[in-house]
Formats: sequence, C-alpha cells, structure tokens
Amino acid sequence: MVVAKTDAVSRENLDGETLRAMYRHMLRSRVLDERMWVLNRQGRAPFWISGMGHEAIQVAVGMNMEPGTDWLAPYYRDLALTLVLGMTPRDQLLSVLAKAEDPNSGGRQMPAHYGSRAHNIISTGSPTTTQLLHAAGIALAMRMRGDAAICVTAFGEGSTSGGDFHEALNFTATHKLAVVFVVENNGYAISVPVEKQMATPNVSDRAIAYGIPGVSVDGNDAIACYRAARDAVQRARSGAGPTLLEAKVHRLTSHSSDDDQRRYRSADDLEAERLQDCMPRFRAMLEDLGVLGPGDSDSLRTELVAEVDEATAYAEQAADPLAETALLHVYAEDV
Amino acid sequence: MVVAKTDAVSRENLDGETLRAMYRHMLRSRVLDERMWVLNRQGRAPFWISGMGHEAIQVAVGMNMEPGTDWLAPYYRDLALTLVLGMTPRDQLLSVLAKAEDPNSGGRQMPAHYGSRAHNIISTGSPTTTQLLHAAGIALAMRMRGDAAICVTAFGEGSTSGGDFHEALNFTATHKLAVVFVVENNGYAISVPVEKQMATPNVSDRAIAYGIPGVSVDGNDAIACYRAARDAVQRARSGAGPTLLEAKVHRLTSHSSDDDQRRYRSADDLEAERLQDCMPRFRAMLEDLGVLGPGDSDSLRTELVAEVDEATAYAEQAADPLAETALLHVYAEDV
Amino acid sequence: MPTRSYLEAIREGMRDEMRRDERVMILGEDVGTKGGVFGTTEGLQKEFGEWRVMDAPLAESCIVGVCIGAALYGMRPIAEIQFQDFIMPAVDQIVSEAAKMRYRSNNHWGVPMVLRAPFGGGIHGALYHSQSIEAMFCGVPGLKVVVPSTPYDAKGLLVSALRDPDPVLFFEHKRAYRSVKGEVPDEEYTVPLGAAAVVREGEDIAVFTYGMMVHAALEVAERLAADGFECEVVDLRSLRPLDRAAIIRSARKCGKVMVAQEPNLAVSISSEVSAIVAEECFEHLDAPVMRIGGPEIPAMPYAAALEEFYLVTPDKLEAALRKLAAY
Amino acid sequence: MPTRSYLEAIREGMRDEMRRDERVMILGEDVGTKGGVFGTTEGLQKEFGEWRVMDAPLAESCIVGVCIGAALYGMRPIAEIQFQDFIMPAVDQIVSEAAKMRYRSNNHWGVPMVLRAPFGGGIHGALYHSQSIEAMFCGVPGLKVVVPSTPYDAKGLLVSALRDPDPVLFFEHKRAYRSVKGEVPDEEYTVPLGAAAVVREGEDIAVFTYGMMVHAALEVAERLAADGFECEVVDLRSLRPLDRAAIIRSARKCGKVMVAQEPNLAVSISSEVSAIVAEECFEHLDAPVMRIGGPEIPAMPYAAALEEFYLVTPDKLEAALRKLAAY
Ligand SMILES: Cc1ncc(C[n+]2csc(CCOP(=O)(O)OP(=O)(O)O)c2C)c(N)n1
Ligand SMILES: Cc1ncc(C[n+]2csc(CCOP(=O)(O)OP(=O)(O)O)c2C)c(N)n1
Ligand SMILES: [Mg+2]
Ligand SMILES: [Mg+2]
Repeated sequence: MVVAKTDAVSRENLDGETLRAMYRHMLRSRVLDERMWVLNRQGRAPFWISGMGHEAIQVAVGMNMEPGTDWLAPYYRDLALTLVLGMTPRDQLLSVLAKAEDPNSGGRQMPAHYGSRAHNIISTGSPTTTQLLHAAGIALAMRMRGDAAICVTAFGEGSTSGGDFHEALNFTATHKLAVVFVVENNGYAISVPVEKQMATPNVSDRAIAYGIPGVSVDGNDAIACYRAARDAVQRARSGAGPTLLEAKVHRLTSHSSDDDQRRYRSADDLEAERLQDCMPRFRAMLEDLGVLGPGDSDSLRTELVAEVDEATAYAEQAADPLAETALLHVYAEDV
Repeated sequence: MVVAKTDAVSRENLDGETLRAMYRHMLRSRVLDERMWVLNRQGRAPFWISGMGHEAIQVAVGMNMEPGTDWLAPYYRDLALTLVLGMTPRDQLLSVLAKAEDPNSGGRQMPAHYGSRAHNIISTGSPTTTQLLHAAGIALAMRMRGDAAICVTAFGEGSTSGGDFHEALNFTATHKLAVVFVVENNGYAISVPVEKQMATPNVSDRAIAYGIPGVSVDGNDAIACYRAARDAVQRARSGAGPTLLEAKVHRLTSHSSDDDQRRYRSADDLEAERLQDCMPRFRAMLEDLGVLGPGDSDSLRTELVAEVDEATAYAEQAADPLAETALLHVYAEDV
Repeated sequence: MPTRSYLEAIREGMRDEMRRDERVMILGEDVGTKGGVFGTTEGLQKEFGEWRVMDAPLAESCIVGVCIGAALYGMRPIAEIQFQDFIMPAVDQIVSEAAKMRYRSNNHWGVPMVLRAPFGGGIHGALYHSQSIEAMFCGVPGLKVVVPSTPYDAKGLLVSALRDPDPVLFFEHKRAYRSVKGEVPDEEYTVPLGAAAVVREGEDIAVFTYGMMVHAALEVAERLAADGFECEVVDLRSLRPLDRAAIIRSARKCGKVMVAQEPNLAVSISSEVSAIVAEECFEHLDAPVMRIGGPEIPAMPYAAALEEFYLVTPDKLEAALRKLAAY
Repeated sequence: MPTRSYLEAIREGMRDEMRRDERVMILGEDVGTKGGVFGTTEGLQKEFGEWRVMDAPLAESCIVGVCIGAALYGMRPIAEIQFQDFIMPAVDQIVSEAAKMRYRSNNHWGVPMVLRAPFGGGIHGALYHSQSIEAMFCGVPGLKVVVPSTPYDAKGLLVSALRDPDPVLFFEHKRAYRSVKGEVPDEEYTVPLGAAAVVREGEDIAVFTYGMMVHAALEVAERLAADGFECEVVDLRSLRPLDRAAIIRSARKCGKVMVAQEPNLAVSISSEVSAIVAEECFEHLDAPVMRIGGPEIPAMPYAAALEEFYLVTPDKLEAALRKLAAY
C-alpha cells in the first residue's frame, strides 16, 4: 500500500536522501555478507556467521547514532551496524580471512567478532550476553563524565535468557543510564525455537520488570525500525534511561557455516521467511515512492559489488599474522 | 477494625484452630529467634542471622505446603518455615552451637544454613539466589515423575538482582513448573536500600517478564499472607505453573550479628517498623476475634519458652564434632 | 569387537544408560532436534522424548543449577555445556553448589550429576571454542574430573560417571569426536574413575598426559623407540582425583619424567603431576621433571599460523623428549 | 613512619589514588553508607560521592561486567567483591572478558580494573566465608593476581594495581585486616607487581608462602633458628605472574624447599612453585620439594574443632619443617 507507506515516511519526515542512505547501507551489508558465504563455500574462509535478514534494524539503529560520540557493544550478527558506524568491507574481509591487518582482532578471533577502537565499537568475544554489562558500564562512565553520549548494545533473543541480561537491564534501569538494548529476535537460538526459550510472546515484555519501555517492531519494516530506533536513542540521550527495543527479524541463513537449519526447520517455514526479506520489501517501497528510480537499485548493487571485489582482492593479498606474534599483547607491557 | 478482620478471616473461612496454629508457629519461631540472639550476645554462639519480622509469610507458606510431599529450597531467614515443616528448636539450637548432631550440617555450616533430608528441605549454602535454580530442577523432576508435589523457594529482594533469579523464573515459566517463588522483601540487602537495587516499586512486577502471576502482600498481615500463599501453592499444584509471591516485611534486627543497622538507618525508621511487627498485630486480631482468650498468648509463650529452654539445655550438652571428621563426606565413598 | 568413533561411543554410553535407568536425562542447548552442535545426542530425543532430552535456554547457570535440583530429587541428570569455554557462567553452581552439597549437608544430600562438555583446539575454533580449562576444576574437592582419550574409555568412563553418586565433569576432546576410532564392546562394561592407564610400557622416560596429547605421545614414542629410547606413556584419564600411585610408579620406574598437556602450564594438571613426582620420587629422578604445554596466552588464536604456534605438535613433543632423553 | 593496620593501609591506598586520579571509582555491595562489611571503604563515599563509591545490587557478574565497561570507556574501576567466595558468579566476566580483552582485540582495548576481595579463614566464617580460591585465577593468562601480607605491601601493591593497564585481582586476607599492623609512609610510594620478597634470609630451607601464612612462617623460622636451622622465608606476594627468578634463587641457595599455603594443595600455587623448583633446581636439591596446606575438603567448616583441623597452624608448619630439615 503505497499511500500508507508514504504516510509512514512523511510522518517520520524522512527525506529521500536519508531513505537512499538507509537502503545503500542495507544493500552494502547484504552484498558483503553474500561474499562471505561465497568465500566460505570456496573453502577460502573456514567460518562465517551471517547478518542476513537483520539489516533493517541494524541500519536504523546505526543511522540514529552519532559516530565518534556514541558507543556500540555489538554481537556477531551486526555486520550492517559496524558498516554504518564506519567500518569497511575491507575491514571485515581482512577478518574473515584472518589477516594481520584485521582491525577487529588481527586474525585472532573468529570472523564476526567485531571491535574497532576507531569507531567506539568494543571488542566482543564469543560468550553471549556479557556485552550487555559492558554497555551498562560504558553508560555509567558516560554519566559520570557528563558526556552526552549513549551506548547501544545488540544481541539475540536467546541471549535474553542469560543472567547477564537481567543484571544489565536492572542496573541501567536503576540508574537511568543511556543504553539502548537492541534485541534482534529471529525466533531461534541455533536450533532452539523461542517457545522453548521463554513464555512471553514478545521479548519486549521483559522491559516491564525493570520499569523501562519495551518496544517491539517488525524488523522487516525499515521505516518502523527507523522510528523505533530514533525514539529509543533520543530517550537515552535525554537522560530518561534505557529502552528494550525488540526487532522481529528472520535469520535468512543457517545459524552459521557450521549449521544446517534444514535439519530442524521445515522448508515451508524457511520459504515463508525468505518472502518477507526486508531488502526487496524496502526496495519496492522506495521505488513506489520514487526515491529509487528504475535501475537505481541495480546500479547501486553493481557499485557495491565492485567495492567488495576490490576489498576482497586487497584482503586476499594481505599478510597473514606471523606465528610468533601469538605471544604479543597478553599484557600491555608486551607492547 | 475488627469487622474487616472478621470478614477477611471468614472469607478465607479459617477456623479458630488454624488461626491458633498459625499464631503458635509464629510465636514459636520468635521465641526461638530471641534465644539465638541471647546466646550470641552471651558469646556462646559466634553468629546468628534472624528471621524476626518475616514470620507471617513463612508460616503462611509452610501451612499451605504438604509436609513429606512438597519440597523447600529456603534461605537463611526461614527459621519459621523450617519449624512449620517439622524441624525443631532443638535442631536449630544444635546448629547455632555447631554440634555434631545438627541435622542441617553437623556443625559444618554457619547457623541458619538450613537443610533436612527428613523434611525435604534441601541443603543451602551461603551464595544467594542459587537455590532458585535448584527449586526449578526439583520441580522439573517432580513433573517428569508425575508427582503431585510442589517446590517452594524463598529469598530476599536483594537476591532478585542476581542472574540466577532470572534464569530460574524464565525456565519454570517456560515449562509451567510447580514452583512458588517467595520473596521476603524487607527493603534492604544488608545496607543497600531497595531503591538502589531496582527501579520498580514491587518485586512482583518482575513476574510480568515471564508471563506468570506476581503478587505483593503485606507481610505483617498474617491473613493476607495465608490467602496469597494458598493461592500460589494451589496454582502450582494444579499445573498452572509458578507464581512470584512478594511479601513486604520488615527486618526487625540488623542484617546479622555482625552488622549494626543503626549505622545506615535512622532511629525513626527502625522504630516505625517495630510498631508494625506482625506478631502483636496478629495477636490483637485473634484476641479481637476471641480466637485467643485473655492470657492465652502469655501462657502459650511460657510453654514455648519452656520448650526452647529444654532444647537449649540439650544442645549445650551435645557433643562437638571431632576434628578428624572434617575429612568425611567429601565424596560418597568416604561413608 | 565393533569399531566406534569417540563420538559414537559417548552417544552409546548415554543411550545405554538411559535405556537401563529412567532417571538419566539430558539438559543442554540444542541437544534435541539438532542432536547437539557436534551430533553427540543425535537420535536421543526421538527415542527418549522431549523431557528426558530437553533443549535448554541459552543459560549455563540454569542448565547446571536445574540439573543439581533434579539430582537432589533423585534423577541422574547429564548437563551438556555446548563448549567447555561456556562453562564459565555456571562456575558458581558447579563449585559453590554441586561440589559442596554432600560435604555441607554432612552427607545427607548428594549431587549425582554428569556435566559433559567438548574441549580442546586445533579445529580453527579460536579463543572461545578451543580452550582446555579443566585445571580450574581439578583443585576443587567434591568434584571428579575425567577426560577419555579413546572410544573404549569414553563409553566406559561415561557409564561409571553416570552411576557415580557425586558430580563428575566429563570432558570430551572435540578433535577426537570423529578422528579417533577404536573397538567398543557391545556388552555392558565400565572403566573405573580415578585410575590412570599405562598405554605404552617403557623404561626411559615416563610421559604423563591426557586427551588428544595421548595420541601424539604414542606416535612420538615410536619415533624415539627407533633410536632405542623407550617411553612409558601414561594416560591420566582421571584429572581429579589423580592416580598418585600410577604416577609415582611410572616416574620411579623411568627416572625421567615429561608432563605434556595442551593448555598453558601455569597452575595446571602438569603443575600438580610435577609436584607429586618432585615430592614422592626425589631419590629416583635422573633429570629435572620437565613439562610441555601451550604458551602463556589467553587461548588459541584463529589464524592458522597462530593456532599452529599454540599447539604442542608431535614434532615439538619429540624435540622436548629428545632433550630430556639426552640429559 | 606512622603505623597502620592492613585494613587502614588498603583504605588509604584507595583514598589517595581517588584523590590523585578522578578516574578511580568503587563499585561493590555495601561499600557506601556502611563502608563495606569490614569497613574497608569507610568514609570514602562521604568524600567522593555516591557515583564514585557506588552501592551495587546483589549481582557479582554485574559488578565486574560494569567495571569492565567503565574501564573500556576510560575509568579506573575498583570492583569490590564482598567475599572471595562470591566471585564465582563473576568468573565469566573475569576469565572470558577482562582477561582476554587486550589479547582478542590485538591490543586495541584493555581493562585497567582492580578486583578486590577478602579471602582466607580462621574467623569462624565456615564454608563460604573462609575460602582461598585464588588458584582458580593464577593459571589464567591476561590476569594478574596479588596478595599482600603487610600494610606496607598492601598499600604499595594496591596503588601499583590501580595504575596498571590490565586487570589485577587484589586479594586481602580478612584475618589480617585488624590483626596485622605495620609502618606505612605518608608519602606516595608503590610496590611493583610481579616481585616476590625475601622477608627473612636463611640458608637451610626456603619457605615459599603468601598471605597470613607468611607471619606463621616467620614465627616458626625463629623457633627453628633456636636450633640452628635458618629458614629463608619468601613472601610470593604476586601469584600471577610468579617471580620465577626469586623462587629459583632461594631454592637453589637452600637446597631444601617447603611450599606452604592455607588452601588445599591440588592444582594450586603450591603445585606451580613446586613444579618450577623441580624443573629449574634439580641439581641443587638436597631433599624432595615439600608442600603443606589445607586438607582436600571443600572448605573450612564452622565448628571450632573442624576449623582448627583445617588450618595450617604454626605448630603443624614447624613439624613439617623439622621433618624436612632432618631429611
Ligand atoms: C555463554 C554461551 N553459551 C553458548 C554459546 C553458543 N552459542 C553461540 S550463538 C548461540 C545462540 C544464540 O541465539 P540468539 O541469542 O537468539 O542469537 P542469534 O544467533 O539467533 O542471532 C549459542 C547457544 C555461546 N556463544 N555463549
Ligand atoms: C553471591 C553472594 N553475594 C554476596 C553475598 C553476601 N550477602 C549475604 S546476604 C546479602 C544481602 C541479601 O539481601 P536480601 O536478598 O534482600 O536478603 P535479606 O538478607 O534482606 O533477607 C549479601 C550481599 C552472598 N551471600 N552471596
Ligand atoms: Mg535468535
Ligand atoms: Mg532484603
């Protein structure tokens, strides 16, 4: 329904430039993500874990953050979010190929374990949910320093079953800290469906326990995501405290390159979710609105593929870490 | 207001016998608790941590449980609850004096670390909140065995800040397990007031996050406690799942014999709370109702003091554990 | 005897005990439909149902705490932790609760629970899917810790663990799952907890090790045998309690001792074995007690060259043993 | 020099650094109005306010995780854990996060955090208020672990820890708080991390120990001196990293080594010290490397007789040393 969409957009008074930027960010992440899978299937990258299907909420959140001021404690699906904040396809390709130049970890961590000092993206490990408490501590420090900055942290719905989720929401709510908790709810923790993880229909219902707003949004509706993200970020920045923002998304791939979701999910389910993919939906809307002209999207893709090609070529010839460097940086003294 | 009370009572159709039993349990615990403090001040017991002010909810819960069938995962304030379930003043005096015969731990643990195989009271250590997950596991096993039993677990409001609280409520709610979570909210975690622990006015607000009922009750109103406890126990037994039952109580003593709450609380506060003590209030009500005749309460106290005297004498002459027994029972093979 | 992989042996151990004893149950992430991320529990939910093989929420403290409670009520739970690295959130339940329950209750309560978790590196698992953190638990009274290196031991030790009245941490080297095969009898059998195994006899150097390193040690022992040095290879198998008698026997017999392990050396199994030898075999030693293990870095990095650098390869072990032999 | 108790020295260390560096803050249970359950932070909230000295909710993972985040943003947080026993819920944040942050980020991020906690027994604290669980962290690369035994070292090491760019676990023996007094200069000074201290010179037996046991060792050393045996008492002070050079020096010098500690021996500091000596001092040893510590039971029980049984008293230490001297 074009009209409704137009209304939605005008209500947010989003200009064409912003909308095009959102689409570009989403498509850029998708194109890069597709490349990661190709490299994995070709045996050039032993592992990949994807953000496909999660792009809309990530881009919406990222575009409402202030790069250089705001901080991010991400998780492994946040490829698009890291790109919006300024990391590049080259950075992430260096990581997936475990190169010395990889700004995330110098090839020490698995791919998609994001981190970039230059972009206020803290280093993330594999244990889930721990980063929520880091976000709480960052926001506490921002408050103590009097900085008008906020911290975003993202995680899956499965992670909301862990104790650190509770401790982080409780602490930030008690002290009204500037954190936006972004749940990318794709309905599965690897193979475990959400009904086996929790009793409530929405993860956002958990917010009531902390006296903070909980918002659920259709993660395939880029505009709805943008609105919800903007409100949560504004609320945090205004000093009103944290928000639990849930985006209902689809995991368009298996959990990771080590998983095959066809073993625990029906073909129909998977097909149904693919049809709701946020990308073509947003594209169609922008074309309806005339924000994207005929062919714009394809030429944009061509441009982004070229960027990723160039970055892939660069990453492939980049140097591997030297064996002895494994001993470095256990402590600062090693520097 | 006698009438209101009468109504309340008749609404619960509690007969005089039940009411007298409740009062007796509460007074018995209070008398024993007072003795523990005396022993501590006399230097005969190095440590005591009290349940004074928490008796009404504990007795209400205990009287709604089925001894021998239902299970309890208690915490250190649950003196009255252990007595209702069949432990005796002698048992607890043996513990406070660290005697070999102590059924809780043979003098190995601090006093008030309750446990009794004979009464389905699991052994509790000092780390807070861990027992909530044990209760979840017990209820899971009850469900798998098809036993019509329930498990009660009690803890302070401070413990609801810990991750295990969240994980236990989430798990039991997801599988509709027969657990009653009893929060004895006395407003303090040692010296930390509840406002510094959480943002919501009621701990029971946390229940919404798990899609289970949360109930708050005046812990100084024995009848209200009885009603709420009965409903929660019935709900669990019926297979409808867990309830988060919060009783707002007062900690009528310092946190423990190692603490002095006058250092962090005003004399007025302490006095105000003492005036709301559940014991005299319940006594007055029962006397208004004629359930207790003139002098009944005093003669009951005399009787209970005599019991505690006798138990104290027994415990004091009981044998201390032998040094070498410290090596026993690390593993079953040691038996 | 039929041949089984290490993983199959573990699965059969669970399956046989679940058939034999209806108190045995499994709680863990993805253990149900998916059959575990490595396939260890494949088919078990189909056979035993959704309650006895239950998918847990993503909460390790919950998995272990719930299993402790179920054990107190009379079940024989298996808590599966997806990777040993992710035991950390459950350390309080393991160390403060499971390990101390019998002692603190003066023997009135016990926790017959088995905690299973895959450990070890060399599979491009990087910092958090390659660790060997067993040392953290081997100093904790009240716990038992076992690490099988063969399919036969894997099944036999798992069955013993499931019948043990106390908590047993059962660690499975993930690199062994499909690469290590061996004979496993169809008939019921057990391997006792607490007993090391001399897997190769020798008189020159006693090599104490466990897990995948046992296979490296056997390979290297043959290389040295070619030059007339006979290594006695001892698979510790049980890391708590350690088999003191077996350690002392082989150390005294050989007079030279090498303790080899995958993780870093500081405050580890290798430290304790070395300390036992230093205290009990002083008059029999012909050389310093030597140790070899991973470097003192947090864990195995991802890049192939870095991972390789971390691992004690047969060549590195051989070099260390030749140095000791030459002492 | 003014005399201070161990507790006062720690409080002054925090206070002086908080005055010097506004990035220093304290987060812990009851650290505010109450000033901590032992009084260690008494008066600090009054001086520095409710944000820099913040009462935490009853959630140890929160305390440590929040301090890690604050450290990443540029603060110098002190995470106070009320008793070392209650670190367990925070082990994931300590071992998986704080310890690995610098390494996993290839030196882009670090966690300058100090975790303070009282440990040790002999105060009727029973199973969960008496433990010494430091060994659990001494094998973890990325962490530093220190245990002062005197007021001078307590303040000097704490100041060093607060200025260190990496996570330091600072463990305080609770029995020392008021019982141990000593001179502490008013002027600013530091004691370096990673360095042991020879607190008594001797040629006959090297005694390696830490915490309250240092005082027992010094007392016993005088008893033996009366009979002509001179013990060299080494206060390890830094448990990670261990001061290998100092250990090797004293061990080689004396030829006889006793490692004494309060907790049980298996896979502990004593194991690592013994292993270092066994590997590095073989040709200098005149006797087996001996160890003495607590029994292999979960922790110190409550009843006086049981607690006494657990503790390594000066008499027990003396007996062990005389046995070693006679070897
Ligand atoms: C503490 C911990 N336990 C287990 C794992 C293994 N693991 C990795 S991702 C994952 C599922 C996460 O599900 P969710 O939080 O919903 O995120 P999603 O992958 O669906 O985006 C699990 C169990 C882990 N990384 N950390
Ligand atoms: C994991 C853990 N951390 C800290 C403590 C120390 N401690 C004992 S009781 C207590 C406060 C508990 O408050 P609350 O849960 O409200 O129970 P209350 O004592 O008020 O009844 C604390 C911090 C502990 N026992 N366990
Ligand atoms: Mg998910
Ligand atoms: Mg309280």
